[in-house]
Amino acid sequence: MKKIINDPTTIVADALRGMALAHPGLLRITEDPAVVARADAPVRGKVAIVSGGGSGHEPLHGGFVGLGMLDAACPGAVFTSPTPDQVQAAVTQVDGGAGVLLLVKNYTGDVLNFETAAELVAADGIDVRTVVIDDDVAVRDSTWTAGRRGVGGTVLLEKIVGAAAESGADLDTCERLARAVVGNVRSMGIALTAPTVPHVGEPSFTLAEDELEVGIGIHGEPGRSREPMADADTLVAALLDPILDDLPFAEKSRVLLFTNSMGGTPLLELYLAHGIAERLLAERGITVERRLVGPFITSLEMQGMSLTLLRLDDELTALWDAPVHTAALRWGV
Amino acid sequence: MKKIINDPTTIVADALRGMALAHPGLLRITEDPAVVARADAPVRGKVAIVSGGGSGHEPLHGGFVGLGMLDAACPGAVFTSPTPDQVQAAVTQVDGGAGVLLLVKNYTGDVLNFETAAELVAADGIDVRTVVIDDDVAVRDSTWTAGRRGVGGTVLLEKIVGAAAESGADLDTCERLARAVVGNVRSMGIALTAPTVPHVGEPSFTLAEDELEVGIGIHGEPGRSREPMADADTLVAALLDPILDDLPFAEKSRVLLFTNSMGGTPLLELYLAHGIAERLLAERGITVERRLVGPFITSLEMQGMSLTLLRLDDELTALWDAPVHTAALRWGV
Amino acid sequence: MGCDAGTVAAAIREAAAVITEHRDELVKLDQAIGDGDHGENLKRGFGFVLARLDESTPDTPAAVLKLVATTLISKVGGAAGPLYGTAFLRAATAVGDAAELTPELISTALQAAVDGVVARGKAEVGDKTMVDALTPAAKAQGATVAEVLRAAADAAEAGAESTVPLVARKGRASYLGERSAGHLDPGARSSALLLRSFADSA
Amino acid sequence: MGCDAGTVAAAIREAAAVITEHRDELVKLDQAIGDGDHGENLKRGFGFVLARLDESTPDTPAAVLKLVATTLISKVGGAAGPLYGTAFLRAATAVGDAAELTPELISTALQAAVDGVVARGKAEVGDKTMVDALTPAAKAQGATVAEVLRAAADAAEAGAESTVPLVARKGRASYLGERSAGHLDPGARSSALLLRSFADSA
Ligand SMILES: Nc1ncnc2c1ncn2[C@@H]1O[C@H](COP(=O)(O)OP(=O)(O)O)[C@@H](O)[C@H]1O
Ligand SMILES: Nc1ncnc2c1ncn2[C@@H]1O[C@H](COP(=O)(O)OP(=O)(O)O)[C@@H](O)[C@H]1O
Ligand SMILES: [Mg+2]
Ligand SMILES: [Mg+2]
Ligand SMILES: [Mg+2]
Ligand SMILES: [Mg+2]
Repeated sequence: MKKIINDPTTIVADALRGMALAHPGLLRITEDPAVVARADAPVRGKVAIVSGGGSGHEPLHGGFVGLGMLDAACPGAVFTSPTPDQVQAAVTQVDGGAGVLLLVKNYTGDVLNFETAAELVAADGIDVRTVVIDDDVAVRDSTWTAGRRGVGGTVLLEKIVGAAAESGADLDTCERLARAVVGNVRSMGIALTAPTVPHVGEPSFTLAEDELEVGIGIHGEPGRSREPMADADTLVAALLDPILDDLPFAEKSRVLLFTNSMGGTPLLELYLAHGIAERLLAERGITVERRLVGPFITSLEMQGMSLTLLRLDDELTALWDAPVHTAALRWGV
Repeated sequence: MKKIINDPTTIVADALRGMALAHPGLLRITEDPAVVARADAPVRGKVAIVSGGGSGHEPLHGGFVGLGMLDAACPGAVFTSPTPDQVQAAVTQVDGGAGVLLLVKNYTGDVLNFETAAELVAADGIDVRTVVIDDDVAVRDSTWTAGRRGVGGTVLLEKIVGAAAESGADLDTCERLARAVVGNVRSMGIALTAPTVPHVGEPSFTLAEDELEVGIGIHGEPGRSREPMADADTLVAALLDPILDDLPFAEKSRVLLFTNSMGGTPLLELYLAHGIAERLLAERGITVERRLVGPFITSLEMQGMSLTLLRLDDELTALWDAPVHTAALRWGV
Repeated sequence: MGCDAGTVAAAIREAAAVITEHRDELVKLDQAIGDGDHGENLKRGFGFVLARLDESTPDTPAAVLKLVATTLISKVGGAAGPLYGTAFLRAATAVGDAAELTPELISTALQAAVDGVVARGKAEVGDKTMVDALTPAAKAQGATVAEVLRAAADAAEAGAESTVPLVARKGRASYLGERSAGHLDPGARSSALLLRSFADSA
Repeated sequence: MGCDAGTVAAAIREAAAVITEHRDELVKLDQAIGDGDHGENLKRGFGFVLARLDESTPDTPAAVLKLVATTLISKVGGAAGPLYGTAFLRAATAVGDAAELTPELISTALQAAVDGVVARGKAEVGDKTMVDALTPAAKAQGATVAEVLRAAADAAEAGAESTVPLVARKGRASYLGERSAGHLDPGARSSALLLRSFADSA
């Protein structure tokens, strides 16, 4: 393992220190428990949006803290969901009196820890709601399993709900919008290489030069199946088809297309893949109205990509376009 | 080689197609010759800022085209400088009648091709100037060699000169500012892994698990020396010391610190390294007034990082802060 | 010597040592069908437990178990943190304010613990989770504390082994579908390790 | 048969084939001390040259050389594009409007070509560049076109070989400092290949 780190057990704290120094006016970061909060939190009278999850997916979630997006993020250890006391501390720091919405990716650990935290802060008299996102179509869903994972859709969820909260929407509205996003967003990813978790020291799996993992998550979990490597046209179609079939996205659907790098895939390849995805969508008569291209929800240095499709309506589009000022996403301000 | 591509010989054109689709209101992209231009170019009466270089360093340069930065970028083949007819086409597309400034990274190929282009457009009666950036302290400079390379400082140069041009500065002023940036910016980089050039198909060099290349460029050229892998504190100091000694940066210097990922190094490590760099600068009494952290000038999927330090004065700081709207850098608008 | 707070605390210290010793094994198991953090997370959590026990030893078995519970809940994260935390919390509640644990109380505590895990995680036997180790363990009976714990450890080890051929239906391994079969579940393994270490301490 | 436009065009076609054949070798040489694109860039450039020659064969040797020059300049990029482009451009100017190339004109053209490379790139003999192959080649004399070109190819090959021990002072290899020694310069190698193919065509 070759990484620019001092000690695998302090990597998250060390990185948070650098992040705080990098964004002085924007973020206020505490280390124990680890919380990344808006510098101007709590914003009085505003619904507070809080998320979090294991580290190693940067810029998710800390890079999305700021005006028009998250009020706070709770970074867990690498690939490990945060603990309830982190979430409790975050909520306490950013609660502006109008209630708190927790956005949780659907992983057993995340759900259980946020659930515990929600009970604790509710006991303190804070109106707290939880919306769980599970947009990964690679995982076959059933009431008997842990269900789908939360992946790329999380970025869009945080942006849209954050914009609503910033514009003064109440907790009910924020929760409704969050559920609308979750109901209309689908994702799927592939991995060309494995990430190396710092405290493990070895790649999470091994792939031959001509293999890839299809239906990968963002934690170095192996995917659903191992397939022979193929050209970009084939790979993008393999990502897009199950997404389109799932919701389903129909002709004349208006969508946001999010083409995401898992970290190690360079922008050159990502733009190339994005172009193919746009072409395939155009062929199906689906209108791409908004797009996001870049490494926004990653898995350390893993090479690979994911596609996320969100069905838009005027309300969601306007919230997507609303100003945002975070470390990783910024416009209109 | 595992990449999300269709054909190594069309990768740049394919990626440009995706880039155009991803940023419809912002960019206007032609394929033959390949030019990425501002959608609203030419801006009448404004000095046009044009840069370019080999592809594989994304978001540099195409990601920096837009309001307050570049008017056009010329993407060459991967790691290959663009051709004079690309530059000529770019200049013709964006010339707003107030002259054109070419920003060129100091590589023999880039310098020769831009030089040829400058001759051609000057013959068309356009007032064209060229400023060459050579900020890489890893290369020992001398009049007998090709001199230093242009690396991370290029991003800062494009931002600052672009802001000046946007604010209405004339060609002389833009050229003077460009030379001021070049005179006050220094960089150095390391590589933990090698990039794989698509048309080569194999990594540009091989490093053992416990080795790194110090003084690396952005083209997969081997660095000045191969050293044993070390912890982040050691690596960051090894990058910073030669930069500080070179200019030199003195106590009470006000600086912009740019912590850059070479592509494959994740943000978690990058923030960690940034924190160390800020601490080391604070220890020397140097004031970090502005910072930029992220993968902004990369070498495909290469793991590694670079540090860039720019000595600031009030004029440069104000230009850095000025609004910018490009695919990769955006604020104030 | 009875099973008082000091004895329980000593057993917990021993369990922490066992977890540390098996950290890499648990990481490897979790890497195969999960995300590779189970060993590291538990090691970190039990490290904090040790630190808190060093500060002060609580004066009832229930208080020791509660200290373990709150520490695991607040420091571990992941699925195992709240699940093991809940298990210890329910066990603490089950033993009440008894000064010493009897064989019966141990049995009751084990059943309460597994009920807590099931309540939180909604897993059933056969889902390839720690529940496969804990459920048979909770049925353990015996005339002495040591006997109950030995029976529980034996049952947990067998239960853990039984996860190997299973296709996971809960937790991160479930994403693998059929590919999860043929692997030992890391949480079932850590449950068996914990119970064996308790048995060895008794 | 004299060395008219058709002959020169045929020689250029042959050179394009040789470059394509040696593409991987040139890539490997450039990878060792540069950025690995030299073979690919030249191959791409000569590919465009072939396409243009297919459209129409210019009617003087100078016009053929000028077509090669402008194509390389506008299509190759990198250091080699403008350098080889300049070389062919100067050679074209040097041979004027001659309908056939004489041995003397070939010598003059070679010298003009290397002067052009030096004027653009500012490299001297010993800097470990194509100049080390081209400079001795330009001194070639002979009674026939074939003789001149054979002498030039021999000299270029020797000149290219001489780059192996050198420490680069120009081009991308110069960034390597001492580490550039022990490698054949890719541009010197491609120069030798081009001249050998011209000699073989004559
Ligand atoms: N719903 C559940 N019920 C019971 N145990 C579970 C459940 N989900 C996961 N587990 C257990 O947790 C273990 C994984 O723990 P750990 O690796 O710490 O968490 P994570 O999956 O969040 O990384 C699994 O091996 C399994 O035994
Ligand atoms: N200043 C120079 N003068 C003459 N030849 C040079 C000069 N710089 C580089 N070269 C030649 O160019 C070759 C590299 O060409 P190429 O790989 O196409 O360009 P780049 O270095 O831009 O990738 C070198 O091997 C060398 O022979
Ligand atoms: Mg985990
Ligand atoms: Mg090159
Ligand atoms: Mg795990
Ligand atoms: Mg080269």
